[in-house]
Amino acid sequence: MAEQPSWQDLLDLVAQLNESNFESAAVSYGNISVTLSNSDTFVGGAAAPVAVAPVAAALAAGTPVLTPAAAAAPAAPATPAGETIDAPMIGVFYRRPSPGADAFAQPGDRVEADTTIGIIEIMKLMNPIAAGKAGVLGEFLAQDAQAVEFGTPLVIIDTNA
Amino acid sequence: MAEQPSWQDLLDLVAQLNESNFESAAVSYGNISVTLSNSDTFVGGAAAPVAVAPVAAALAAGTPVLTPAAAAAPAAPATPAGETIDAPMIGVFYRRPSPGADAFAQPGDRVEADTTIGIIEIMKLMNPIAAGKAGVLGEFLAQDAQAVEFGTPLVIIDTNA
Amino acid sequence: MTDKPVVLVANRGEIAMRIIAAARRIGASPVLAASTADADSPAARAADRVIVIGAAPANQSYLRPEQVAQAAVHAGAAVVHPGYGFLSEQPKLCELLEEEGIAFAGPRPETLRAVGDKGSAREVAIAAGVPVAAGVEIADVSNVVHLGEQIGYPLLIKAIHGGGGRGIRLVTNPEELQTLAPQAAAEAEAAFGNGALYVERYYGKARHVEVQVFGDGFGRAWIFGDRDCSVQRRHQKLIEECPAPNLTDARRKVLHDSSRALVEALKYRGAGTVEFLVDTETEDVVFLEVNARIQVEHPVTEEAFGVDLVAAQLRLALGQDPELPEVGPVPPAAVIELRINAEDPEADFMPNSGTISKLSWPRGPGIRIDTQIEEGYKFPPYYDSLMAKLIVRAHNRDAAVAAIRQAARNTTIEGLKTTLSMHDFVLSHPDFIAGAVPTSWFGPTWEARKENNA
Amino acid sequence: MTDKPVVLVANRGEIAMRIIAAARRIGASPVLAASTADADSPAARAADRVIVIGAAPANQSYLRPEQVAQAAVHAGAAVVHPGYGFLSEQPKLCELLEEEGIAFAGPRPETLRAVGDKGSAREVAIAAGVPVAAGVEIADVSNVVHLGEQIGYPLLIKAIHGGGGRGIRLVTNPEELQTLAPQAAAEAEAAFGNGALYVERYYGKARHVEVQVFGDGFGRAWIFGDRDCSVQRRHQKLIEECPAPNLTDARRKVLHDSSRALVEALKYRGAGTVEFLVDTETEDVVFLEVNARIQVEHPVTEEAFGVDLVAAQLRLALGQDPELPEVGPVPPAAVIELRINAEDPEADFMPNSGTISKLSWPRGPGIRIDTQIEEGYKFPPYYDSLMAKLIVRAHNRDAAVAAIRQAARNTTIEGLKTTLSMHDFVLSHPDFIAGAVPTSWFGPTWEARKENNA
Repeated sequence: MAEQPSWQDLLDLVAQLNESNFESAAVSYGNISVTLSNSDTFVGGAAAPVAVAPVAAALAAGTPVLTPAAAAAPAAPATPAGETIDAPMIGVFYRRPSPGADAFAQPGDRVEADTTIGIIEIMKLMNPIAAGKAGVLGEFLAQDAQAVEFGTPLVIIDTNA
Repeated sequence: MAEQPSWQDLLDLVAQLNESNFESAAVSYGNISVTLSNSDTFVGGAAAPVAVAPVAAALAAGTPVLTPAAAAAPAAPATPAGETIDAPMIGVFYRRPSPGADAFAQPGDRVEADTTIGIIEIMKLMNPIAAGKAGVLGEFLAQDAQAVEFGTPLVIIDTNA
Repeated sequence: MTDKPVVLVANRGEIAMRIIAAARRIGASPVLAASTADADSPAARAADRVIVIGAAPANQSYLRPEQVAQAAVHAGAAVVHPGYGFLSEQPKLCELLEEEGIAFAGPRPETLRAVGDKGSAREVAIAAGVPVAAGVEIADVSNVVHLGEQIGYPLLIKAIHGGGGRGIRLVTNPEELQTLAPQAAAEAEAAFGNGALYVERYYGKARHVEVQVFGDGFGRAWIFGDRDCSVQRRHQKLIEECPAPNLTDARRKVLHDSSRALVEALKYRGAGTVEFLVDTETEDVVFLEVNARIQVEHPVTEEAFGVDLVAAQLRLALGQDPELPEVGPVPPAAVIELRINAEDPEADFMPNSGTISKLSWPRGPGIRIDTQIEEGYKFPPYYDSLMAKLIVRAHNRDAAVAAIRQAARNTTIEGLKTTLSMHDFVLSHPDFIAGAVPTSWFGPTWEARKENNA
Repeated sequence: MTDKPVVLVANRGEIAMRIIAAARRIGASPVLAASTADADSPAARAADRVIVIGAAPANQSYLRPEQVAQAAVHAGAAVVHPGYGFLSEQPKLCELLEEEGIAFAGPRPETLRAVGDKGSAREVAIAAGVPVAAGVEIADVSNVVHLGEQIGYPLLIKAIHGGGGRGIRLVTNPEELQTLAPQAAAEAEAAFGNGALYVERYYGKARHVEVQVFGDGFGRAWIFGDRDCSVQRRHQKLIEECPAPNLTDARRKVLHDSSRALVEALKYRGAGTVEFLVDTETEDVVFLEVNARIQVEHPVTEEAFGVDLVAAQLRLALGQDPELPEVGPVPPAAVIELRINAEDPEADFMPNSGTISKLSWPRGPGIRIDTQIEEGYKFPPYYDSLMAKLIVRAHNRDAAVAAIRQAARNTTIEGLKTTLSMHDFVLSHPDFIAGAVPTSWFGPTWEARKENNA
C-alpha cells in the first residue's frame, strides 16, 4: 500500500461516516479498520462491537477500576492515541512504593527504558514496571491501586520529546 | 492487482454509496473492503451469498429445466429486465395445445389480457395461462415442456408497444 | 445428479428444519417445497434445493395437494414428508402421490379417513377395545333426557361432524339438556351441513395424556411411552413432557395396551399418537382421537428414549427397516418441551410478527432446540406462531423442571413478543412442579396471576 | 452488581464454552480469563466479562497460576473452573485460590499430588485394592534379569518420574533387559534429573477403558459407567464411546468397584477418571492412572446417563448438592464422540491454523456439538488442535455408529484441514464396527490404508 492514511485521515472518515445515513459501516484499508454502527443489534463484522458489549456490561455492573478487556486488543477503539506504556501482566497497579510515599514518576518526567514507573502486584508479589522506552511521560491512564490486565495502557509516553 | 486505490478513492466510494439507494453494500478490492448498510437486519453481507448457494448447488446437480427458487424471488438477480408474464402455479409449461400443433402465441404477437399464451399442467390437469396484460410478446423465457414454479417468468411482454 | 433418494419436505418452519435433518441422517437429499414467503428461509438454505409451489397464503401453497404432488414430481422425490398440520392428514395428497409412485411418509389414505372423523375414530377405538367416554348418538333431539340418565352429568353435546370445538355444549342437568340439544343441532346443521349430535360424559378435571406409536403398516406396533400435554390454553398445548408424571402402572398399561391394539387393528403405518383423557377425579381413562402424523411434541419422546422418529418415518416410507428399538413403558430420562410462540402473553396471547433482532440459546448437555429462527430472520405473519421448541432432558422430573426453567431464562429472543415469560411462570408454579395438572389448570391460573399482580 | 456467584473460566476453546454453559445452567455469571489471542473469541463473547491474563503463548497466560488467581480476585469469583490441561491438575492454582477463599472446581491439592505422580498413584491404587500391572522398582540396573523372570515378558522399562512416553522401553527377553536398563537409567537421569526406573508387564493388545467417577470430597462416590478410548494415535485419543463395548459383566464390575474404592479412599472431590488397560489376550485389567479433572471425552458419559458433570463440579465447589443421580453400571443409550482436530490426516496429522471459511453442523435428535468455532473464526496456532467434538447418542451401538458416521458426513468445515476424513475411515472399518479394538489398532491400520490406496 503506497501510503498509510494518517490518524487524522481516519478521524475524518469517522466524521464523514457519522454524518452519513448508514446504519452500520465497516471499512478496512491495509491493517486499518473502522467498524461503526448506529444499531445495538449490529452483527456484521461482528468482532469489534460485540466484543465491546460485555465490557460495557461489566462497567455498568459497577466495576469501574478494571480496564475493559477489549481495550487491550490492538484495534479496539478505546485505546488512547499516541504511544503508551502498557501493563505487562494482570494485577493491581501502584504508582507509589508504599502508601503515602512519593510516586515513582510524574507526568512531565523524562524516563529511560529502565526507569521504574510503578509496581504491579500479583498475588502479593510486587513487580516493578519499567518504562521500556525512553521519553517524556504524559497523563497516567491507570489510577493508583487500579486493577489492570495484560495490555492495559498505564501512561502516555512521548518518545519524540 | 494493478494499482491500489488511494485513501481518497475510498472516501469517494463511501460518499458515492451514501448517495445511492442501496439497502446495503459490500465492496472489496484487494485487501480493501467497505461494507455499509441502511438496513436493521444487516448481518454482515451474509444473507445474499448464502441464499444463492442452494441454487448453485441445484444447478450443479444437473436440474437445468427447473428455474431456481431464488430466481423466482422478487429481488433475485436472475430475473430478466422488463415486464414478464410469470407462472401463476407450479407445473409443466406447454406452449402448444398438443404435440405438433401450433404454439398458442409467438414472439411479436400482440396479446390482450385474456389471450392464452400457454398451458401449465399440474397433476394431469391442464390450466390455460392468460397473458394477464395487453402488449407485444418478446422472447419466451420458459421452454416448451419445461417444469416451472410459481413466479417463474414465462415470456417477456412489452406493454408499451 | 446423485443417487441419493430425494425427500420432498412439504412443510415450513421448525418441522421443515427437522425433516431436513432427518433426511440428511438417512443419507437422502432434502428438497423443500416452499411458498414465496419461505423461498429464502433458513429451511430453504438448509435444503439441497427449493421449489416454489405458490404464494404466501397457505391456501395458495402449503394446503394445495396437487401443487405439492407436482413439486414432488419436479424434484424426482422418492418420498414426501408432510410434517404436521397443512396436508399431513389429508388422504388426497397421499392418493395423488400413490398415482405417481411416490411414497408418503404417513399412514395409508384409508387409515387417514378411518381416524380423521370423530365418529369413525370412536368406532375404530371401540372395536379395538380402547376405552371411550360413555356416549351415545342422539336419535331425536326432542327426546334426550333418558340419554342424560344413561351417561350421567356433567355431559357434553358434540356435533358428530364437527371440529375445532364448535358446536360443543356443556350440560349439567336434565333441563339444560332438553333446552340445549335442539340449539346445538341447528348450529351443527348450519356450520357443518349436518345436524347429527352425540352426548358424551364430561371430565372437568382431566389430564391430556397421549401415547406415541409407530406401526410398520403390516400390524407390527412399537409403543414409545406417553406424554403429558395438560398445560394448555384454549386447547393449544404449551408444555409437553415425557413420561407423563404421576401415572400409576395400571393406568399406564391401559393406555399403552389400548394404543398397541389400535395400531395392530389399523395395521397403522408410520408415526402416530393416540390421545386420551386421564381423569383426576375418577379412575376413568378415555380415548380422544388418533393424530395420524408426527406431532409438534415428538422431541420429548425422542429425547426420552433416544430414537429418531422422523428418520424412522422416512426409512419406512422408503421401504427400509425403520431401525427402531423395542423399549420399556417408562423411559430412562425425563424430558420437557416448551413451545416458544410469537405471542404476547400479556395481551391475550396475541400473535405478532417481525424481525428477530437478537437471539441467544442456552447450551449444554440435554438441551435441544428445534427451530427455524435465527438473528435477522423476519418472522412472517402468514403462518402459525410457533418459533421454537426448547427441549431439556434430565435424569428425573425434578431435575428436568429445574433445568428447563434455567434454560428458558438463558434464552434471549428480541424483536418480537414471545411466550417465554409465561413459561417461566408455569415452570415456577408449585402446581406444575408437583406434576399432573389437569387441562383446566392453566387458564384460570394465568388469569389469577394477572389479578394478583394488579 | 448482581448477586449471582461468579465462575471464573480459566481455560479456552470448546471447554471454555462448555463451562460457560454450565455456569449459566446453575444461574451463575461466567467470566473468562483469556490470553490476548482469545480476548475476542466466541467464548469471550459468550461470557459476561473477559479478563485478559497474558500474552498468547500459554506459558505467558493459561499456564500461570498466579495470573489466573489474580484474575479470580479481580472478577470477584466464587469458584474457578480450570477445564482440562493447562492448570487443571496443578496443586499451585488450587492453593493460591484457597488462600483467597475462592473455590477450585477440582480435587484438593493433596489429591492432585497423590495421583499426579505415577509412582504415588500406583501406591494409592494398590492400597485401595485396585488391580495394577505386575511391576517392580529396579534397585540395581546391573542386576535385573531376576525381575524379568518375576514379571514375565514382554515388559516395559519406565522412568518413575517420567512422563509423555519418554524413557519407556519395550523389552522382550532377558538379554534386552540387561542391555536396555542401564541406557534407560541414563536417559531418565538426563531427562528428569532422576534415574529411578521400574519394570512392568507390557500388554501389546489392550484396550483403553476408563471409569467416570465423582466424589463429594467426604468419601461418597458416584460411578457413571465406563468409556472406551482405544482408537488412539500415538497415545492421543481420537474417538471415545460410552459404554465400553463387549465388556463382560465381571470385568465391568472390577473396573467400577476398583474405581469406587479409589474415590472413597482418596475422599476424592469432584469429577475424575480412573484409566485402565483391559487386555484382549488375557483376562488382565490393570490400573493406568487417575485423571483428576473433567476430561475432553466427558460428553459421552453425560449423554449416555443424562447428567451434567460440569454443572455438578460447579455446584459442589459452591458448597451445593451436585444434583447427581445414582445410576446403574450400563447406561440406557450408546454414545460416540469424534474429536475433530485441525490436523491433516494425509500429512502425518500436521496441525494447521487459519480462518473457518464455511461451517455447517448436522442437526437432529441425539446430536451434540461441543465447539468454539464458527464461520469466520480464525483458528489460532498457539494452542492444541481440537476444533470440535461431535457426539451422537442412539439406542444401541450399531445405531450410534451408523448415526455418527452419517453425522460426520453431514459436517462441513472449510478453510483448514480437519480429521473428518480419518473419522469416516474408522467409522466405516469392520474392526471398529465390530467393536473393542485395542489401542494398537489405529496406527498400523491407518498406515496400511495409505499403502493400499497407493
